[in-house]
Formats: sequence, structure tokens, C-alpha cells
Amino acid sequence: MNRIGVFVCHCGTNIAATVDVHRVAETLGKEPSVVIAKDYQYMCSEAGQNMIKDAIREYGLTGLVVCSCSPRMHEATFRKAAASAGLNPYLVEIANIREQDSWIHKDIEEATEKAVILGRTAIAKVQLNTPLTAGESPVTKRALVIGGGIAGIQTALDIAEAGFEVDIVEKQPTIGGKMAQIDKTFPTLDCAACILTPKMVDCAQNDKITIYSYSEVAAVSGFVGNFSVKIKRKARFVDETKCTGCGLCTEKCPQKKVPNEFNLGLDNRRAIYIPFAQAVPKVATIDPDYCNMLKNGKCGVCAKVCGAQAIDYKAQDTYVEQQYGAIVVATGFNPINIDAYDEYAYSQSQNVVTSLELERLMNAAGPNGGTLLRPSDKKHPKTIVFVQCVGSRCDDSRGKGYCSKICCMYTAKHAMLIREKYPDTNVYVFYIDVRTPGKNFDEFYRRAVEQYNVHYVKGQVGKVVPKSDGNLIVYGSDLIEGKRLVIDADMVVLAAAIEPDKSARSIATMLTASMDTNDFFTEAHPKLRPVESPTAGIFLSGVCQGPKDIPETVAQATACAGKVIGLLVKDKLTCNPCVAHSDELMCNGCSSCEKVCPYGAITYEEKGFRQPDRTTKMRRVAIVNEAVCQGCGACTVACPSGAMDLKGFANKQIMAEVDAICL
Amino acid sequence: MSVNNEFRPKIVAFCCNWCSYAGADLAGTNRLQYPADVKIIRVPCSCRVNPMFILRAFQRGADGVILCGCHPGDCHYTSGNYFARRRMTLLFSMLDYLGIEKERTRVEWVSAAEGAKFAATMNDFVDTVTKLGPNRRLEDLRCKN
Amino acid sequence: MQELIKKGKELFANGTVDRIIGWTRGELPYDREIRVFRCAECFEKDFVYDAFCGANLSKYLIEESGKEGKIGVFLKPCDSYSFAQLIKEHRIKKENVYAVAIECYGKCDSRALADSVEDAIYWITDNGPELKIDTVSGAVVRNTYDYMLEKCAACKTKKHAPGCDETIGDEGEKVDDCTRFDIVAKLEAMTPEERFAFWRGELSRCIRCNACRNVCPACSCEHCVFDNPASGISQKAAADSFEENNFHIIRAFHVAGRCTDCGECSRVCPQHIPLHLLNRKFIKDINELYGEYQAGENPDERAPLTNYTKADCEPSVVYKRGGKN
Amino acid sequence: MEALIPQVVVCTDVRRDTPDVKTFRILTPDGKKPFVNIPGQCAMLSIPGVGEAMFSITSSPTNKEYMEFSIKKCGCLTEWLHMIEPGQQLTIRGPYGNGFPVDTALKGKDLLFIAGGIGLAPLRSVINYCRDNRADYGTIDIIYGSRSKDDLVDYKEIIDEWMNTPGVNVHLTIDREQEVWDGHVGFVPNYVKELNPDIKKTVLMCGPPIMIKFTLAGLKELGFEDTQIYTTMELRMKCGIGKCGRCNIGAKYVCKDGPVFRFDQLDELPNEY
Amino acid sequence: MYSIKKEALGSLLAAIGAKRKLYVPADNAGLILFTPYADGVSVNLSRNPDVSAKDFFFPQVENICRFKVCGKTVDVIDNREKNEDFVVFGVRACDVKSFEVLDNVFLSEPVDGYYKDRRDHSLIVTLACSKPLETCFCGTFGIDCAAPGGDVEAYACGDSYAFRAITEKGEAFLAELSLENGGDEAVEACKAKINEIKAKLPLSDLTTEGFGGGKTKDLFNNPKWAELSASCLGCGTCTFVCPTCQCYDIRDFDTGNGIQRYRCWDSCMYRDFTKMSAGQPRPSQLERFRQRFMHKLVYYPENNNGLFSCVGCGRCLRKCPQSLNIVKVMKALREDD
Repeated sequence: MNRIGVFVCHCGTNIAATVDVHRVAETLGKEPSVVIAKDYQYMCSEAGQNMIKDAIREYGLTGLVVCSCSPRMHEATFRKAAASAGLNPYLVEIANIREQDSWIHKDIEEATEKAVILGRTAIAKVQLNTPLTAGESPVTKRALVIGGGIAGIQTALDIAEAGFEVDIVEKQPTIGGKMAQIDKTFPTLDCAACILTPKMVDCAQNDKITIYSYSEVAAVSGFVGNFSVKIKRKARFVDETKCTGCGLCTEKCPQKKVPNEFNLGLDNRRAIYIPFAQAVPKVATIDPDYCNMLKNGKCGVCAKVCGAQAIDYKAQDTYVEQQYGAIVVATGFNPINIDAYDEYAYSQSQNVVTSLELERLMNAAGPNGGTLLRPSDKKHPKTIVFVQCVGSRCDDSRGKGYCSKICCMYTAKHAMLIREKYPDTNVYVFYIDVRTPGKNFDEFYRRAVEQYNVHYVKGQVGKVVPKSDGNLIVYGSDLIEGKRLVIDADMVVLAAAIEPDKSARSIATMLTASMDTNDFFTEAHPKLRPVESPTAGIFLSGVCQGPKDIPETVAQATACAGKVIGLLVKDKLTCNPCVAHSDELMCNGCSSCEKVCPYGAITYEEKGFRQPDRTTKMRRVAIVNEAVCQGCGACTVACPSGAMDLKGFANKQIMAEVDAICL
Repeated sequence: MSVNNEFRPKIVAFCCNWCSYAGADLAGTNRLQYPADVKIIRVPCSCRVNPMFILRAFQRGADGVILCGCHPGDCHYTSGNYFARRRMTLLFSMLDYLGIEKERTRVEWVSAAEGAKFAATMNDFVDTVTKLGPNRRLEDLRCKN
Repeated sequence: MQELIKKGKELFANGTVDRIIGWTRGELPYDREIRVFRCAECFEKDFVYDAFCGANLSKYLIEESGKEGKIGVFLKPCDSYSFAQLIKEHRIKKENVYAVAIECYGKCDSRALADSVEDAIYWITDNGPELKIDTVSGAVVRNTYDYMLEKCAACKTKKHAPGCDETIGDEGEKVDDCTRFDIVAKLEAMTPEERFAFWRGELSRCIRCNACRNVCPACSCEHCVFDNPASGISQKAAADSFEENNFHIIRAFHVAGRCTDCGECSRVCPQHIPLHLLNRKFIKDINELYGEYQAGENPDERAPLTNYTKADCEPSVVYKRGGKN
Repeated sequence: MEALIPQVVVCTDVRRDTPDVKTFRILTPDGKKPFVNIPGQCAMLSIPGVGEAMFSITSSPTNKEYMEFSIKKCGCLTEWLHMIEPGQQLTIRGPYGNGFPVDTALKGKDLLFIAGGIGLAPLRSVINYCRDNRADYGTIDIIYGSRSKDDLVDYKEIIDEWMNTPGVNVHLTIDREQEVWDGHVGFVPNYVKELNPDIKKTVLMCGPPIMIKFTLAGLKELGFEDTQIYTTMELRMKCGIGKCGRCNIGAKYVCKDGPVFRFDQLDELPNEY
Repeated sequence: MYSIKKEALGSLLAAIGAKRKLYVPADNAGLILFTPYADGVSVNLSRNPDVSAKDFFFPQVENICRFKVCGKTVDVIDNREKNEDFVVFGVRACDVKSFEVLDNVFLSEPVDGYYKDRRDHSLIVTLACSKPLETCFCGTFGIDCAAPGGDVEAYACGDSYAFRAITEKGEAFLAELSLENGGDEAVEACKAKINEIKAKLPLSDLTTEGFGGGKTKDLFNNPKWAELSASCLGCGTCTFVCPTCQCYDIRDFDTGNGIQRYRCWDSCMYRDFTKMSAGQPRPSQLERFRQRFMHKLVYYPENNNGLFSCVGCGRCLRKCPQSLNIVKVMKALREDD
């Protein structure tokens, strides 16, 4: 038989003024399983808690009900008290007779009656409570960062700084990401490479950091504290340990017609290449799609010229398996494909470029050595039109519904830099709104308008028509002046929307981390847990979570590192014991529960069951990983057979509460 | 009608621990009154509420059942209330289809900061159910005597 | 049917299958039983496919596909959706099944047909659009289409779900002018009082024999919640109106989004309760609120109740919607 | 009195026999025995709201003061029963079944009781009946085995009373060696063979199916006939009055025609138990 | 023998219904169900009702008693419903026989008071089957659908109905109604016609040969059971529509203000029917399926002087979702010989 103790708190007069606490204790004391019922002025006081502890020992209580303030207030207090007296803390239930009774009712009779019902409800529930023990799981003290852009680099450096091992997986031959392609940064106009490359070097030199460049995550298993990750190291046909990065091979390679992706195809590179001068690791890579030796076995020049004998045409993809306690997603972004925006003639004219292409055209390490020449005929452009929001804030399927956030500022930067370097150039910017929230941002924009006389036109460009001489006729409208504009431009620059990298979707699937409809990773809480994924042990850094500029990215990267460090310093993780549990005798293995689990806590296993006729039947059953489950209970309702239940909030318990309330 | 004047409905409110339950607490802290006919059951998330609980409440004599959860997008567990929303929409639609008064069931999104909304919602719901009178169409006669 | 027999024999002969589940003649002229044939000879002798083969074979495959060897099965379009859905739910081991998609032009409601004849029937000849019925007091003729099963009269598709290994005959098309939601819509347009009276009238006939549950391919639980004493509801005969409602609401809810609308529940109900109207209500709601969805049609698509979008309608949509008040 | 309406009884004493067996003493609220019974009969005990189940009456009809049930914890109702405290009211209906033929076939016979684990419960009432009517029976041998010493039900009564009754020989055995045990160790079927009982004895046997199976084979090897051996069955009895349709083995209803069967009778029945 | 014109049936039923509760076969959603007689009820006597008449004596659900539990004390309250006299009209010969089958169970010691009370309050007006169907095989069990029995026998002959009292109770009942004498010849003609049809029924040659008490050993281990039961869904339809199936369960329901103990129909086809904490004697559908038919054809006759507990009403033939039935079982088991 259950032996329940009931304790009714006066909370000074907070409860006692409206609820007849004596009567509540007396009435509840008559409930069948209640062996002691008392009321006291302040149950949460030391004296009150001692009263509870003494009763637990004296009456050998199997359950405890405290009628007091909200469980959000003192549930932890009473659980601790129970535990210290030897009663499992999860055998404690609170009846909320303050916030949800005495404070909202005036009539003593009514409030007292309600307090009794709430007390009975708690008694009904506590009788069905089972002792729960919080489980523990160890933590592997190593973090994985997926993506080696500025976000990944910063997170890795911060984690390594705290003394933990970090691995960076980067799918390109070098780390650096988008920031490495950028010329100058707003609003300070300092050189991106100058601030990025030292960090890249730091990564390479930090003995806690391992860089897996030209690599991809192939498979992930496990859970917070205990991930196991398989990393695919793509064959680069150059031995990283031998290559000195001298670059001789890249000069001698006869295959010269390979579009240079670092310069966005604006110029060419060789089949063996180092993406850019400051690449980390500074190692050559053979592009198997273009290398004659790899394609038809005819060439072998690079092997001949390589003094370090680093070339290996027979190299194969290899796999590394590594354990991690935490995984950081820093998969970054790409500009969207704007081929669908036919009205801007992007695919018809070389002189219509994206902002990132302009970035390369203006970069000293770019195709024109830093001189702004238009692609078609390498002439100095005299009139440049910038079009904002190409694919951002878009309500059709060609673009994105969200604001890409960075375009207003980088366009101001571009306009300003062009006007600074080539004052004779006319610069027009067509915009919907100019958005400049950020430190020194609006000042920066105003400088572009006021100091550099950039023509900002509120309005849209309707059509860009290429002419035979390479010039472009831009048909636009000025909404403020209310007139139509026709501009004969030398170049048009499109501020293409940014979107999460295409690889993010498959990574999210592997990590069972949730994404929004735009493929940005969802954070555990939009305000309070912005750098964590709802999936425990998965952290978010940079644009993979949503559009950001560099300072924000770095801030988030560091915040993310802080969260990772907070996890890795723990030796063991305590798990919430109120987790889902599947009764495998009832489970059908239908996968409904898995589909609604936001944490990927449910997996399936083929298990043998003994049948009444003594044979064994194999059945697929759900298994809940208690370390990952957060106890929301979504699976319990998705389960048609009722096999899935939630400890601490079991079907039976909630039904008993319903019954007690409705009685 | 004199009968209705005396009729006090039994209302079961399932409240998400992270939002509406806290919202109810806030209503209390601010001393915002609503009828004592409402009794709250704390659940970890609105997605924990099984349709069977709702039918059970009606079986046992409840006259109205209300489910309160976090505003869409604000679920502590990211997606729970979205699932709850679909489940309850379909369940309520089915109850209505069977001719059971649809006003006896409701879903409201109440955040931890919306104490006033919680109280107002409960006042309104109790009012609605009181006007409907006792639940007859989904009662279990065995529980009545 | 000859084509099916040929195919079956071929599957036995080339070792594709070691048994085939199919229909065979039963005791009465219109009875068709389900049998697992273990050899080509008995298959050739006893297999039948005609206007009376309404039963859905999919559910048997849960048990059969767990056994050793490979079983062959003939699937009508509506059965194929149940089959595909059960594969999706990992209930059928596809690798142990060889599924042949077969055509169906509607099956006969043998009970209604028999009841339309006052005298004892001893033979029925299926002449396509006409059925010649020999009774103890002479022959009568019935129009086949007047005695179709409800599920066939309101057929939704003649096209099979993906997942069959081969197709005999031409693959059909979806039925454009499908009328399956007509009665649901009619009910929706009634007042709540009328609806309540309608359903009380129907559900009060329920004897809780569990035929609907046991035949339903979606009700494939190892252990039904209603067989769990903790469910708080009688496992057997419904004690009162609440239990009748509760059982059918929960059952419909549990199969919502998984029900392929195969119509077996209504076919087998000994009390003629139109149970399909409950399932179709969910299907109609899902289609209207969350987009067209046919369970079993797409192996990768999420079921509506294990899915969501941020823009989903609020439950209050129920208060605003149709029907008289 | 309606057969299906039970009477209220009070549990006046609960005693723990083994870690999972408790013995409950049952009286009517005015302190009487609820009804008269024959050794080997059963009664339907119930906790309203939890359920009903059939249990062997463990006490002997010769005990005029009270009725006892030894019950092993193995399901929902028994778990509840194990939680009750003295003073708790239950309901009972019965007695059900045929019981052992103590006044006919067994009279004057040398008796051999063989029991395993909780299987002693139904035999205990016969043993005590025979002890109380000592003159009516020949020698009484009792072979009783359990998993361990702690699992021997009624150990105190066996030691204090049975062993001190003239003409009663008790042979105890446990499955595995134990420090606190200096008696016989081994399984019941083997022990029976070792003891090599006189084949003129009449056997009353109860225990787990596997014990019954091997002991029966052993007894037959020793020369016992089916007609000499009685056992008592434990099948799902629900109504107790042969109507609900559950407990039949072939045409025989355990609750009405049983639960006591002679093995030659069982042989006639299909093997569905 | 009394006789009335067909058109007068309505007023006759109204007269009966005015004095007592009256149940008549009536149309309901394409079924014929026994329905309380009231104005507007569409009486349909064309064939045997879809659900058997056992419900009148052994209802789907009935209260046994209620317990009030307070702390450690328990009170038992007998809260069964009080029965009043009632008349069931239009019961066929097979169902009448089924009452005998049920009587043997419920009225044997210890007598089931709930059942007996209902029996005592009932008056059965039977109806000869003018048009037995292909599912009918009552003749197999020696039942004559042309002589249905009960308290009062009725015949539909041409344009009139004829009534004959069988029991004293029936005599008194008919006397009350003050009907006109006559109809004897018409009844004989009607019987002759029925017998003519009976001979032509597809199941008319089915006999009970090979079944009956003492056949357990012959039939129990027949290998045919596996194939026969293979497609059985384990639903309880056959048992619930069967006039002689009487398995029941006793369950408790916590109403919140007392525990209601009730009895409800159960089915030996359900997989948890014989499940208990100690084990499951009928673990697969094979055993459960076999139990049902062995009970009807062997065990019951063995315990009841050769009376079979099947009356050939044919409802299981009509209702089984997968077309399994007792006829098929009987024929299949016999093939072996």
C-alpha cells in the first residue's frame, strides 16, 4: 500500500488567507493512501523541510505531496529535501494552491474546495509515480567543427584555446571560406585577407587543432558527449605531408583551361592548383575532372617537376573515424543561383556580375590584379548600376523570402570603394529599403551617399538589356521622384541573396538536427539558446543558422565555442530522467515516434521475442536514447499502440489526474 | 434558465510547463481572477496531450477541455506545439463531425508572459461552456450515479 | 483470371515464390476465402479472382512476410496502398514478398446481393455487367454495378501504389469524379444535432466484435491499446454510448494519416456501420487543411500527423468552418 | 444468493512466507469463516476495481476459525494483494471445484504428497485435513522442494507441526546448495526417484508444469499407475461456475469438473493445458 | 389455431405492445434487427434477423453489482436492472433452439439469476421460416423451421397469419388478444411448401455424422485445423452474432463513485481470452479457432446429452469477414474419412 504524506503550506497569509489550510490537510488526510497530513506556515523554510524529512523517515512514506506555491518555484527544494531523507525525489508532487488557487480566488469556500481537489489530483498522480534516477553518460573531450570558414575557424580557435582537441572538416582544399574571397570589409574598410589569414595560420599551427581539408563528413552516430563521426578524406593526389607548397607544379601543368572557382570562374587555373597564395594547408591538389594523367594516363608533368615527390596519381579516398563530445555546424552560405532572374540578363552578358564576383574583380589577387575592368572587354566601366535584393525578400519561387542582411552594407562598401578609386565613375544603387542596423553602419551608408555621391535610387530595375558593344541599358523606376529611368551602364552588379550551403541538408540529416524551411539550422530557442541546435550536443556557428555579417559571425562563433567548452569540461552528463520509454512488447516498430522526435533520440533494432509456442520471432522495436531524449512526449501520442510512454508524465498518471479533477 | 444559473462547469486545462503553466502562475502573481472551475494539469509540452486524455475527461464528467501551449514557433522542444496543433485540429473536427459541441474543446497559445491572456482565456472559456450547459453528448452514464 | 493463374504458375515454376496468397471459393456461391497456396497445382485448381474477391490481402503479409521463403501476392489498386503503407511502417518485409499488381473494376457486395434475393441461392454466374443468380425457385438477374461494395462504388483510384514487382494488364488512372467525400460533406452540412443523431443511430448498433479493427491493415499493432486494461475502456462489448464513441474516435485517430481508405472496415462490419465515413472525415480534413495526401502513395513522404508546417491552420478553424449551427 | 455476487470479507492477517509469497487470513466482517469447503477447492478473491482471480484455499476445512490463502506475486491482482494491510476488506465467492476425494478414494490410503514451490498451497489444506483426521489415513509422506530455503512456503509449520505429527514423514529439498541449508539438495523429480516410495501409495501432486512432467515420468518408471496419481490444475478460471467458457480442457471445465484430476482422467483430455 | 389477415398485423402488434414491452424484427440500415415496437417501426419478417435473440436473455453488457469502497471497507450493492414482462415476436426455430442450448448453461447449477429472471419474464412468439436461405442448415441439427415452437407459433400463409399456442403461457397470451379461430389448413399447406424448399437448400445434405460427444480424440489433432484457421482474423464477429455462443467476461469499471462490476460478451476467438499471468493455454489462432468448433460440435454435446450447440442459423456464414464458417469446418474435417 502506498503511504503518502501531505503537507499544506500557509505561505504566511498568501495561501492561508483564502484557503482554509487546516481543512485541506484534514480532508486530504482522510484519503485512503494518506498516512499523514499536516499544514505549516512555511513549508519551504528549514523547519518546514525538516517536518517533511522527519515524516518520510517516521512513516516510511512512499510518496510526498506538498500543497504550496507553483512547482516552478519550489519543486526542486522539496525534491532535494525528500532525497536527503531517503525518498526518491521523483516521488514528490506539488499541488499549486497559491498561484493557481489562493491568489486568483476570493471566496474561501471555493478556494478551499479547489485546493482539496488539486491536492487529490497530486495524490492520485504521486501514487503512480515511480522512483527515477538520473542517468549519466561520459563526455569525449574533443570537438568537431564542420566548415572551415571564419565561423568554424573562430570556434575552433576558441575551443582549442580552452585546451580541448578540435578537428575542422573543410570540403575545399583550403580553409578560409567566403571571407577569403572578400576584398575589404565594412564598415571599417580594412582588408579581409589581412585579418583572416593570421587566424588561418593560427589554426594550422595550433597543436590542438587538426584540419581535415578537402574532406567531408560521411556518417554520424551517437549522441551528446559520445558522437562517432566518419570523415571522408577525398583523394587530392598530392601527399599533404610531403608537399611544400612551392607551386612549381601549378606553373608547369599543361592543362590551363580550368575555371578558377576561387575567382568564381572569372579566370582560369591549372589542373593542379593551390586555391590562393595564403591557402591553409598550402598544398597542391589535382582536379581529377581536368587532369590528363588521371583522365587518360597521358601527362605526368607535375610528378616530374615535384622535387618533394609528393604526387601520387593512385591515391584513393580514405576514411577517418573519430569520437567527439560536441559537434559544431559552421557550413556557411553561398549566393543563390540567379539564372532564373532573366530580366537582369545575368546569363546573357558578362558585364552583369554578382557582388561576390565584383569582390574578386576588385581584389588585388583577383583576375585583374585589383584594377576594376569589366569582364567582356577589360575596359574601365564608367557607369555602374547596383541592383539590391536580387532573390532576397522575394515572394516567388525564384528567390528567398528572407532578407540576406549583408547586401545593403557591402553594396555601400562597393560603391564607396569604386567612387574612391575611380571618381569619374557614376554609381547607381537601386534599392527597396536600405537596412543599416549595426554599429557605425548607418554612418557608413550616409558617407556613401553624402561624401561619395553614390546615386541611391529607391525603386526597382525592371529590365537590363545588353547592347552589342557590351553596354547595358537599365530600365528602372525612381519611386520617390515618380519617374522612369533609363541608364546606359557599363556594368550591372546584382546583390544576390545568400542561402545555406547545399551540403547543410545532408549534414542536418546525419546529425538529426532540425532545419527551417530555408535550410537554415534551427536554434534550440530563438532568444535564449541561439547557438545550440535542439539536438543535444550540436552547436551552430555562423550563417548556417541565419544570415550574418562578419562581426556577428565571429561573435556567434565565440559564443558557440563557449557552449562547447561548457559541455566538454564536464566529465559526465546528467540526463533528465523524465524521458520517453518504449515498451518493446507493445512496440510495432512503425517509426511514427522517430518522425516526431525533435532530437533524433529514437532508433530501431531488430529484436527476438519468445512466442507462446517457444519459437523466437524477430521484430523491429523502438529504443529511446535516454541521454538524448528531452522528455517532450511528442512520441507518446504519435505511437498508435501506446508502447511509448513518458516517465514522470505517464499516460496512467495523467489519466489519474484527469479522473481526480473530474470526480 | 434557472438551471443554468446554478450550473458550474468542470473544466480541465492541460498546460505546457514552459509557457502556459507559467502564464497561469503569472496570472496568479498578478491576482487576475478566473473561475475556480478551471483545474490545471501540468504537462511537459502540448504535444504530450493524447486525445485519449481529452475523451477521458469528458467521460469522467468534464464539461470542457482546453489545451494551452507555447505560441507556434516558441516551443521549448522546437516542434511539439506544431504536432499538437495538427492533432487537436483533427480531433476537434472529428468531435464536431460526431455532433459533439465544438465549443467544449479549445486550444490557446499562451506564453509565460501572458498572465492576463491566460486569465481572460479562462474566463471566456468558462463562460462559453457555462452557456452550453452540462456535457451530455460525450458523457459516460456509469460515472453519473 | 487465366492470366493470373498463368503468372502464379510461372512464379512457382521459376522459384520466385514458394507460396502465393490469394482467393479461393468458399462454402457459398458468393463466398471467397483467403488461402495460402503452397504448390502450382493447388493454385491452378483453386485460385479464383472474380467479382467477389473484395477482401484485402495486405494485412496477412505482416505475418507471412516474417516467415521464411518468399510469398507471392496479387494486389488490387486499393490493396496496394495498404501494402505500400505497411512497408513504409516496416510491418511487411518487402524482400520476402513478390507483389503483382492486378486490375480491379469494382467488387460485389455479396451480402447486399444475397439479401436482394428472397430465396436461397445455390449458384451465381458472373457475366460481367450481369450476375445470373440461380435460386431454389428459379433464376434471377442482377446488375453488377447496383451491388458494388461501397468502397468500389466510390473508388478513388485504379492506379496502384508504387512498390509492386510487376503489373498484369494496364495500369489504371486516378478516378477523377470520385464521390467518396460526398456523404462526409453532406454530414458536415448538417447541424450538430442532426449529426449527433445520425452517429448515435449508427454507432449504437456497434457490438464491439472488433472485426473492423482486426481486418484493418492500419490497425496492425502488436497489442492494441484497447486490449490494454489500462486504457480504461472495455476491451469487449461496449458498455455504453461513451465507449462506442470513444472506441471509434480513437481508432479513427490512430489510423488517421495511415488509413489508405481501403474500405475493409465497412465491408466487414456485421452491423452495417459506415465506419469509412469516420476515416474519410480525417482524410478529407487532411486533404483540405494540409494538402492532398494518400497514405501509401509515396514511400518517402511524411504522414500528416508526423509532419507540420509553420503555417498550419489553428484548431480554431473548426469553429469557423461550415455546417449549420 | 446470486453466484456471481461476492461476499465481503476482511483480511485479518498478512504473513510473508517467502520473498514472493504471502499468506492472507480471511474472515467475514463478523469474524466467521466465509463458507465451508473441501480440501483442494478454490475461491474467487477480488479487490473491487482491480479484478477477480481464483486461488486455492490453503487452510484445512478442519480449521474452524479462519480461512487462509497463500498467494504468490505474479500478476496485477496479486501485486495489489501483496500491498494490502490487515483490516483491508476484500470480496470472495466460492467454494469452487471438486476438491480432493478425501472422504472417498483417499480414505485409508497411504498418501504421498509431492509439491514444488507455491504448489504446496493447495496440498497444504489436504495435508492438514489428513493430519487432523489422522486415523482415517495410512502413512503420509511429503516431498516438498523449492528454489531455495527462503522459497519454502510454510517452513515454520512444516518444521514445527508436520514433522512432529506421528506417521508423517517430510522430505524437503532445494534446487541449489545454500550455506544455511544442511538438508537435501536437488530437483524434486530426482528426489522422488531417490526416495523410491512404495508403489502402493496414492500420490497427490502439485507444482510447476515442468516438475509435474518429470515427476510423473519418474513415478511411472517406479511402477505407479495413472490412476494412483492426482494433481490439481491451474487454468484461467474466470467465473468459477462453468459458464464463462475459458477453463475447459476438452469437454471438462477446470472450475467445475476440476481442479483436481486423476492422471488417467487427464489422459482422456486433449493436450491443451 | 387462430388467424388474422396480413393487414391486421400492425394493429395486432400495437395491441400487444400496449400491454407489454414488445420486440419485433425491423429494418435498420439494411439489416433486420429486433427492435422495440413503436409507431413507425418498419417490421420486416422476410428473413431471420441479423443478430440473434440471445441478447434478450444474455445481453451484451449487464451489471452484476456495484462496490462502494471507502478506505479499507467494501460494500456490495446488487444494482441489476429490474425486468418486466416482455414479448419477442418473430423468433425463428433456430433461435428458439438456441434458448435451450443457453438454458443448459445458465440454468444448470449454480443457476444464473440474471439469465433466469429474463427468461421468466419473456414470452416468445415464433415464426415459421417460409423462405429459408442458402445459409440455413437448421435441419442438420434436427430443427424443423416449419415447427418453430416457443410459447406461440406463427405462420405466414398467403394473405394471413396463423397463430397457435404451444405453452400455457402462450395460450393465455393468445386468449387475451381475442383472435378469430381458423387457419389450420393454410398452415398445413404452408408447412408443406416449406418442406419442399428445405429439401432443395444447398446445405440440406449436411449431417452431424462424425461429430458429437466422445469425438475429441478423433478431431482434436486433425491437421486440417491449421489450414482452416489460417485466414481467421481473430475478431469476434461469429461469436457475437451466434445465438449459442455464451462466453463472457466479468470486469470492473471504476466510475469514480464506486466500482461497477459488469458482465459482457467475450469471445474465445480473442487472443487474450485465456491469457493469464501464469501462461496461455491457447497461444495461437489455431487453438482458439479449434476451441470454438470443438465446443459446438463435441464438448457441448458430450456434456448435454448429444445436443449440439449449433442451431444452423447461418449467421456466421453471413457475417464472417473472411467467409469462414462452421459448415466449411464440418465438411473439411469429414473429408478425411
